[in-house]
Amino acid sequence: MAILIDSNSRVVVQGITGREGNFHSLKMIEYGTNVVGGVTPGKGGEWVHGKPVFDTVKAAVDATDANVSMILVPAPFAADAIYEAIDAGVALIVCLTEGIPILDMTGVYEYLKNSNSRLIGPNCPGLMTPGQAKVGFMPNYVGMPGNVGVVSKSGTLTYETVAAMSAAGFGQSTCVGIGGDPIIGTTFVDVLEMFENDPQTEKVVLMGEIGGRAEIDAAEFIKAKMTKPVVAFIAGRSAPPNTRMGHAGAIVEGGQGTAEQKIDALRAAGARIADNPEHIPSLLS
Amino acid sequence: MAILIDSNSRVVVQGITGREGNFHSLKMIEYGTNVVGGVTPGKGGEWVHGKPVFDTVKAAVDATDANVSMILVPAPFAADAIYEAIDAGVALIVCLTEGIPILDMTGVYEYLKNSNSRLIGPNCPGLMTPGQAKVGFMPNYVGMPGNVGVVSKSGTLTYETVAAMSAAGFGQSTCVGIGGDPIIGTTFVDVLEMFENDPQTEKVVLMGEIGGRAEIDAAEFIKAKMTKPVVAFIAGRSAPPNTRMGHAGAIVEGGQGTAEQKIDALRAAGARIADNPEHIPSLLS
Amino acid sequence: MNLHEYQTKQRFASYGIPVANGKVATTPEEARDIAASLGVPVVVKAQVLTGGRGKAGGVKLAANPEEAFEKASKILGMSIKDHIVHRVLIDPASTISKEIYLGITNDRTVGKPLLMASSEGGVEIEQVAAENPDAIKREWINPSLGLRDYQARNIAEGINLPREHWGTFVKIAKALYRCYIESDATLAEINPLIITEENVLFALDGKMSIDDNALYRRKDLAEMRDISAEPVTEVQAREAGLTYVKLNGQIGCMVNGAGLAMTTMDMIKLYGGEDVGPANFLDIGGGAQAERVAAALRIILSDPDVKAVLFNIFGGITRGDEVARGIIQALNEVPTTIPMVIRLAGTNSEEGRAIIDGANLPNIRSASTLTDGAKKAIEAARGA
Amino acid sequence: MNLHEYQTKQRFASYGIPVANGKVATTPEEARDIAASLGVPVVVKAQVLTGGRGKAGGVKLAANPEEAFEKASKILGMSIKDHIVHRVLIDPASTISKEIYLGITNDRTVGKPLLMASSEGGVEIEQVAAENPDAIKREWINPSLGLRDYQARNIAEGINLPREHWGTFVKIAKALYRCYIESDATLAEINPLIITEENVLFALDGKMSIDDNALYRRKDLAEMRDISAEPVTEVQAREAGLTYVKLNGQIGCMVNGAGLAMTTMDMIKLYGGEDVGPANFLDIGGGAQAERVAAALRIILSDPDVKAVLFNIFGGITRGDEVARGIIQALNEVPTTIPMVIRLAGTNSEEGRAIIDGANLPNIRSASTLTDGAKKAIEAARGA
Repeated sequence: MAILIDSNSRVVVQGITGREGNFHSLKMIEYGTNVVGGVTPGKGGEWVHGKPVFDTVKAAVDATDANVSMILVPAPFAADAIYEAIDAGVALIVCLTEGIPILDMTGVYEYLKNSNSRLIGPNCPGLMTPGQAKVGFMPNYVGMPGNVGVVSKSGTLTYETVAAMSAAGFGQSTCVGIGGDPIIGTTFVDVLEMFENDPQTEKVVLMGEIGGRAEIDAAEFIKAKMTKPVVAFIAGRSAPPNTRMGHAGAIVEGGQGTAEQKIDALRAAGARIADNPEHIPSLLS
Repeated sequence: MAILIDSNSRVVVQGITGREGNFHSLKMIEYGTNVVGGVTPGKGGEWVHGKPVFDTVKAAVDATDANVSMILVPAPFAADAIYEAIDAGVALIVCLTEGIPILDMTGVYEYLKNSNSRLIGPNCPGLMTPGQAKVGFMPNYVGMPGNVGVVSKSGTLTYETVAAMSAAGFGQSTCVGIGGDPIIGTTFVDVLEMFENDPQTEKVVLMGEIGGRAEIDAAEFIKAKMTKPVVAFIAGRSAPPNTRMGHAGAIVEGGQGTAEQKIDALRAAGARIADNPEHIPSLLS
Repeated sequence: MNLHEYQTKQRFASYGIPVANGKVATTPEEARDIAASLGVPVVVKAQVLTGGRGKAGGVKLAANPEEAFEKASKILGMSIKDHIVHRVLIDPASTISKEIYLGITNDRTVGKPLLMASSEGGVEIEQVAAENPDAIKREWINPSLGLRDYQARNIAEGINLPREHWGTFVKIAKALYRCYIESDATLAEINPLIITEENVLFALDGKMSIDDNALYRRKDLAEMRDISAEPVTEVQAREAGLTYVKLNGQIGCMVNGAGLAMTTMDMIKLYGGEDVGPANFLDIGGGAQAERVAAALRIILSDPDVKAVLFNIFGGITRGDEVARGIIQALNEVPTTIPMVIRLAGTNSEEGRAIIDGANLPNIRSASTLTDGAKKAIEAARGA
Repeated sequence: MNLHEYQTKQRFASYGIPVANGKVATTPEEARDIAASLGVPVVVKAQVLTGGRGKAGGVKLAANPEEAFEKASKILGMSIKDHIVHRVLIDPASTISKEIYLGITNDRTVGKPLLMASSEGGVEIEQVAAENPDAIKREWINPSLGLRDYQARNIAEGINLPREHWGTFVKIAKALYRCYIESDATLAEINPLIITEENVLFALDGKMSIDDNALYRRKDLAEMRDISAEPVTEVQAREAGLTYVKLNGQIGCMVNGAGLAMTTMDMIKLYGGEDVGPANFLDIGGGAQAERVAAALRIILSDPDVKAVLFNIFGGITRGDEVARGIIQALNEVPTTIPMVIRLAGTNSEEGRAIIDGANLPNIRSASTLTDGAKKAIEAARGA
């Protein structure tokens, strides 16, 4: 068991013929991920790393039964790519693209809610179930199979932490980078709930950062629903106070966006707090 | 028991200060319907038939706990009125207004699907649970409490049939006019399912007409799910063949829009077919 | 409201859909001049608001301006399914290597616009749809997202359109959708969308229907209505806020509500047999007031075939007393000896019956029920 | 990207939101001329892309043109939270009977734009929100429907706006929303929206922030960027595709990813104590290529406070070999004796380390982990 992806996942890559799409598809294949094909409109019929390229996600799904799509297309086309994957019935959509306008994601978010698809990201590093499958950018070597679930807003901080965990002998069930954009498809709470329900996962590591109130929501969920131990790290304690324009953002957040507030809320919810992500392994013992 | 409305329904009237809104609110009150107030923007604070008028549906719901809204505002404002009722959390919205552009209803339909409200109509006569409550235009005297559920696309044809039923001693559990517009909130199938699940309802009368494929869907539902006897009448057997523009409409309907096709489908589903709506009582025996 | 082919294609062109650069003629001379200015063989096409003009001889090739004159002379003034041809469109003739169907309409089952296409375009598309539904590719359009590129690509792939045409096809499909939405259309159809022998994609014929309920906010479209192409009575009815369709029987019907109006016709047919039938469909609509009722009666009585009139009014939002006042007003304005059967029920029907009785009008019988009304009207029509 | 008050109000005005008819001055003389042409007492307002200008003395009343000259002389050139005032807005002075707050931003929790208003507008609105959240009325806006009239009416009712102003308020709120959406804004705020003593409703001050990711499709807004109002290094960073924020410490940081960049700063702070801290936040972004790394290094080294540089690169989409090539390219172009600590991990990090080692650069130490890197950088900064 694991969450979201495993060795049965059949992955199609939207944007496989692009520079990054090509490179990271290869890394995923090397990792053992079952990449079944790619999509680039106008390039149907070509092959990349021995995998067929299709013009449309629908054609790719019809031909390969893909149930996961990784999206790595330029930001102006990313929303369309997500809609296409949703309409093609792809169950799990992992959008790595960064720089998607918020307005585009507002529409995607609404559409997604009324669909049967789950979106991870955008602007995320993807996810990895060590030893089984990887979808996204995580360096192949960092993970190790085990029973700690990892969820993080930040990409590189995830790699950092996961590498430190593996080095210390704490393997992972699944590592999920949810992305740090203002509007994302899957939140901390969603992933915490999946880990709580996943028999393989015994403990959970959560990495958040300043801004927004997702970590506050996570703390509330941990307090109310989690039985598994949680270790948390919040990045940005040394960041200077935000000099933001206007008041609307502060009103929405209700003054809950600083690292201290988030750390306090998580600690009050029973999570162990790490000062340094490399100390997380010792807090897992 | 009954469906949709009963003596506990708390009804607010959007458009209560208009000519028709005023007149039919009075008829509803005379019938015994619990009309708790009305809404007309800019007229909050006025009173109509002893009921308070509010500026917004939200204010009306806050003050009166209304759970049903009847909408009788001019067509250009009707979609907004429906959205307002949905957002105010009104569980049952009955839109009587006719002439709403299809494009407006396309948006409403989408929004409604993702809400907790049910819409009856638009362009419908409303509904009546005899002896308990009436929301809409049905003449007060036509109904009689009983155990036949009535559902109809057409307003006046419903009155005709219900009056004939009452005269023959067949009372009704609830009479629902779903409206004949291309896009409506509640279909034959929705209402048939409610009647099937309603302990008070023992038999069902369905009145359809030519065009669209709602009666075909109803026939399929009756065949697959209904245990209660159904008597049906389809209006338009004498109508000349439709001289429609283009082919798109015919392709969508798949050639299932004529009275004969609907009658055949309903008969094949086990419904008794009336040639004349005034013969329905005899088919209920 | 339906648009003519030439109006549709002008509108399509304004959205960037490629169409032929033809022009409309109302006389054979104009047709000749247009053909001369185009300088190529042309097609002379009757502009009528009904289908089947090709089979009726309303579309003809002309190799030169003189032939265009001749063909236009024959087509102008022609009657196609009771529609008189007042205009012809003179389009350059095209070579056709492939005919595609592309249309958008509202799918009432799912409440969304539906884009449909088939590689087998042309007049037999309905037969294709009935016999081989899979040959029609469909994409439902979420109104808040509009038609997305990938949906148009899905269709292009589904109908096996050669890939070189995908770019143009996506543009045409998106333009058609924008045109559909921004026109409050209920139908926007390109049939056929052709690939010429020169391998160019364009709209050879187009049809649009506009939602009458939205014309209040689409003034430019409302002004395109061609009332010369419609029967006079239907124009009058619409202007009075009524729905009227002329039929071939003898009993004029005035009913409130489309369902009851059809049922009333059905009852006349059911009890009338071969010799007597309904003369019209007429729905006076909800909440009809006296003036509208009077206008409706004038329209019914303008039909010389009418031998009797049946009023079947079951008041809901419509009030019986107002209908009664309308009848009296109309009979005062249009004296007639034609017998009338009046059946009033529902809201304010007692007041209405009192008004009718108090007016002491000749030739009026009252009826108690729908069946009673239909039977009395049939008797009256036969007796007349 | 933030807009100045005067830019915001111009844009508001183009959407029909009532604003004062002031003008912008860049010199005291211009300020005097504008005041003279307005012919009424004016307010001289510093145009800076930060809050708190009122408390800093950046907003002054002037009864006549000469006073406008004087006040503008004082305000122009002023530094407000490190922002130099290059422009002042000269607006007619208003009498205020009521201050309302009206703002739209994105609510990330529900993924929708949120319209907020309070009858207690002005600079203390955040305190109002914290102490009395119910005083803020909220309406979430469905993006496919836009802001509906009834939502604006709900707000007007909620803040007890006198009914005579409802019509104008609904128009202003809807215009603000259209402006927000059509600008790809992340913030559009009127604070205060005032009712004058003459009982007129208008926007006294306005703020807008634009989504940087959407500027590619909002060219008109992108051109409104005032680079004179921003620190030079931040402008350079943005042009190179980097995010850079200057801080007050001694260790320049170059990190990929915002979360790891903050964490690296946190570690420097954690282990550095009082005397050594991070000199900047710098995220080289995902997939950073050699040129971008070189630009980042130049920006870091342009800060005279920097005593050491810490590279912390954990490759994912970013590839270690490209970062290494970027470092070498930059050091060739910008020779420096400042010590560097380089920590490379992740994608292509072995290749990257080989490139660095092969270049035999002086003053470079490598680090194995985040903690190791932070500690070595602190030592290096102290040693320098």
